[in-house]
Amino acid sequence: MLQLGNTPVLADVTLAVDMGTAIGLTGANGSGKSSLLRCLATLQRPTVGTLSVLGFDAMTAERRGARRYITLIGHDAGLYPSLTLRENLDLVADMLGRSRDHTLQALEAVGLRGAAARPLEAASKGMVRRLELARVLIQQPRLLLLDEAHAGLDTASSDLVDQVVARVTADGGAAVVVSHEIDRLQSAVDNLYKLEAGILERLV
Amino acid sequence: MTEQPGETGTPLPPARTNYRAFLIPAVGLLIIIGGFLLFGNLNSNLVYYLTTSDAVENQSDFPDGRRFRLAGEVVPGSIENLPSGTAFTASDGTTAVAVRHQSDPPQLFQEGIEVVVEGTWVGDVFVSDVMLVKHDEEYRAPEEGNYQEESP
Amino acid sequence: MTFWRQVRTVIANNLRVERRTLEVVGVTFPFAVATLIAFGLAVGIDAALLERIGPALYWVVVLIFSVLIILRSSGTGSAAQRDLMKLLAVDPAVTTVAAGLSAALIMLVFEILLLPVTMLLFNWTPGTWSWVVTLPMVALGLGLLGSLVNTVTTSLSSRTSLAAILIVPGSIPLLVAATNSLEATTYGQGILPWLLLLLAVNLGLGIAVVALAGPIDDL
Amino acid sequence: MTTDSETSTDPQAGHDGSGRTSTPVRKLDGIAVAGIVLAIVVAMTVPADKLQGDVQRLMYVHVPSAWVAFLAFGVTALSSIAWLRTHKVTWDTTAAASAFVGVFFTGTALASGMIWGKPTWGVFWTWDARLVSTALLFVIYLGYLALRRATPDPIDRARRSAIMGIIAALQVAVVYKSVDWWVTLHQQSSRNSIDPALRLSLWVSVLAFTIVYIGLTSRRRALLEAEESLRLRGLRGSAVAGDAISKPNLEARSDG
Repeated sequence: MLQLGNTPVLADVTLAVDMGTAIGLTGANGSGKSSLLRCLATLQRPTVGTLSVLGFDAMTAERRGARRYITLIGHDAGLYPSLTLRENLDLVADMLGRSRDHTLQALEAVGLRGAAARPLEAASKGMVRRLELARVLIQQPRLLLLDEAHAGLDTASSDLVDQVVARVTADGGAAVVVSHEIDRLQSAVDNLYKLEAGILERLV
Repeated sequence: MTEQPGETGTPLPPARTNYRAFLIPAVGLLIIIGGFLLFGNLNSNLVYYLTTSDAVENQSDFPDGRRFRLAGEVVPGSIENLPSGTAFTASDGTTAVAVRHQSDPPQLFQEGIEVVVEGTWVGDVFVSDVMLVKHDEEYRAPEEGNYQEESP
Repeated sequence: MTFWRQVRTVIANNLRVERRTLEVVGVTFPFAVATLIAFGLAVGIDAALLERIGPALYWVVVLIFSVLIILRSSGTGSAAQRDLMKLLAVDPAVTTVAAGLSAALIMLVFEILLLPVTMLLFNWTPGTWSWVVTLPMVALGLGLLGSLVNTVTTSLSSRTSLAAILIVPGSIPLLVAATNSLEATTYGQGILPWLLLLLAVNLGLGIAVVALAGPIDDL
Repeated sequence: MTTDSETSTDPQAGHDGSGRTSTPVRKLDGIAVAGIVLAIVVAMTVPADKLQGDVQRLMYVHVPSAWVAFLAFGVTALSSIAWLRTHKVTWDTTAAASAFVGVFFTGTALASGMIWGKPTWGVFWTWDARLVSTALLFVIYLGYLALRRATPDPIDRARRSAIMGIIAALQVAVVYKSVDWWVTLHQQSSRNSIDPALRLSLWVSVLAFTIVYIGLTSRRRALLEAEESLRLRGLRGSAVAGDAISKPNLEARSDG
C-alpha cells in the first residue's frame, strides 16, 4: 500500500516482473501508474508491504544498490535545459563512469546526431523523448521504467520506444511500460495489466 | 510487489562512500576552534570602544565628524544638566574627556558609573547622542534600611 | 568514480549552465547595483553618512541577494533532476556538496563584481587585506547553507519565501563576522576571532551537509 | 517487512487516541500551576536589587523564559536526530511541540527583556548581541514552523523539519555565543555575582518555568498525535486518489 499525504494511492498491488520480459501497464488518469513506477524505481517507498527490486530490498537502504541499474523515463526529463543534447548525455555518461564515446553513438542510434549541438530548451517534446531513449542506450539498465511511453509521439518515435524496450529485454533486462495506446502496447509487451483505483488487474 | 532477479545474477551494490575520513577531522577541528572561541579569552578584544586615553591619544585618527564609541567612568561631581541633555566628564582613571550628551541619559546614569557614549569630537569636547550604561553583573540585596528608591 | 571527481563534474556542469545563461552575472548583479543606487537615493545627499554605511550596505546586499543566487532556476535543480542523479547512483552528498560549492563560486564572482561598484558609489576604500579572506569565506558559508535549505524546501509550493526565511537569519553569523572584522580594524583590534568564527561556521555547515546528505535521500 | 511504525502512533504517547488528555499530563498541570504560584510568591517577597529596585524582579520572568527557550530548541534538535535514526512518529511530534513552545518563550524573553531594558539601559531596543541573537532565534524557529506547515506529507515533513531542526540548532549555538563575542551591554552570565536570596528565587522560577514547558510540550505533542491518529482513522476505507476523477459529463452542462 502506498499513501501520499492523506490519500491512499496504491491499495493492493501484487506484481512480479521476470527478467527478460516487458509488461505493459494501462489505466485511467490518477489511477496510480506513475506512483507504481516511482516505487519500482526506488524513488518512493510503499507505506506497507514488501518491495524487492533486482534482488535488493527496496524497503531498506539496500535500495541504493539497485539504482544504477534502473532507468526511469518520467514526465520530466530532469535534464539541463540550457545545455545541449550532447552535453546532457555527456553528463550522464560521466556520472556513470562511462566513456563519452558512447554519447555520439547513442545520439546516432536515436536519430539525433544532427541536433547534438542544439540546446535542450530548443528541442521539441519528441526530441527530448528520443534523447531519453539515447540515455537508456548509454545506461543499459536492468530495469527500464517508461511512463506515458507513447504520449504525443509520432509513429517513428513510438516505434523507437518499442525497439528500445525490445533491446533492454533482449539483453536480459526487464521493462515496465505505461501507455494508453493499448493496441500498440499489446504488441510490445509480454503481459498487460490494468491499474484501476489503486488495484492491479491482469488483462492479458 | 516483487521484482524477481533474473538468472543473470544479482549485481553487487556499489560501495557506500565512507565520510568518516572527512567527518572525524572536521568535527575535531570544529571543537578546537569552538573551544578557542569560547574559552580562548578573546572576549576582551571584542568590545569595540575607545577608552578616554586611547581617544585622546588617537584624536587625529578620528577627525571631527567621524563617529566612534567612547567608554569611561562618570567622574563624581561633574554632572551638569543642560537644557537638552547633560554634560559630564568621563575618565578611565588617567585621562579625562569632557562629554556633551545631547539627549536624555538613561535612568541608571549617575556618578561613578561606567558609560559608553557614541558620537564625534567637536574640538576637544566629545558630543554624543547615544549613551549606554554599562550594567555591572552584580545583583545585591539592599542592606537594611538603606533601600534606594527607584521610580519606575 | 570517486566522490570528488563526481563533485567536480557536477560543479563544472553547474558553472557551464551559469556561463550559458548568465543568470547571476547578467540579471542578479545589475539588480543588486540598482538596489545600491536606490539605497543611496533614499538616504539622500549626505556624503559622509553614505561613506560610512557603504560597507554595511555591501554586506546586506550580498546577504539578501544570496537568496536569489541560491534560488536561481539553474541552481535549485528540479525534483526530476534529483531523481535522475539518484538513479545514476550518485551519492546524495555529491549532489548537495556540489550544489553548495558551485553556488559559492558564483557568489564569489558576484561579490567581487559588486565590490568596486560599492566603492565607487559610496566613495569608500576598504583599507584592509581581510577582504581577501572574508569574501570567499562568506561565499562558501552562504553556498553551503543555501544548498541545505534547497534540499529541505525542494518542490514545496511556498519554497521561494520559505528559503528566504531559512537562509537570511541562518547566515547572520557570517554577516556579523564579516562586518565586525571591518569594525575591529577601525578600533585597531585584531580580526583573528572573526576569521575563526567564519571558519567555525563554514566547518559546521560543511559537516551538516555531509552528515545529513544520507538522511535527506532516505525514504 | 512492514513499516507500520512510521505512520501508526506510539501507544506510549500521552493520549488514548480519542484526543482526551491522559492522567499524567493532567497531574503535570497541577504541579506547573503550583510551581508558578510558588515562584510568584518567592519573587515578590525576596528583596529587589539595590541599584535597580523592583524593576529587577522582571529577571524572574526574563531569565527563565530564555532558559526554557534554549532548552526547548535543544530538545527539538535532539528529537530531530532521534527521528532520523528511528523514524518513530513520537520524536517528530516531540520536536514540533518543543519548537512551538520554544517560540512562545522566546517571545516572552524578548518582551520582558525590552520592558526591562527601558528603565535600565534607557532604550527598549539596542543593537546588542543578546537582543539581536534572541530576535533571530525567534525568526529562525518561525521559519521552522513555516516549513512544517508547508510540507503536506507527514513523513516528508518529519524528514525535512528534522534536518532543519538540526541546522537551526547549529546556528542557534553560534548566534547564542555571540553575546561573548560582540560588543555588548547585556551582562554575561551572572551566576557568580548574584546575591544568595536572589539566586534561590531565580532557581525557583527557572524550575517552575521548566515544569510549565514540560506540561505545554506534552499537551501540544498529545494534540499533534491525536490529529495524526484521527488522520489515520479517516484514511481507512477512504477513496484512493484516482476516485477523485470521474467521467466527464459535457452533456449536462450544454443542456443547462
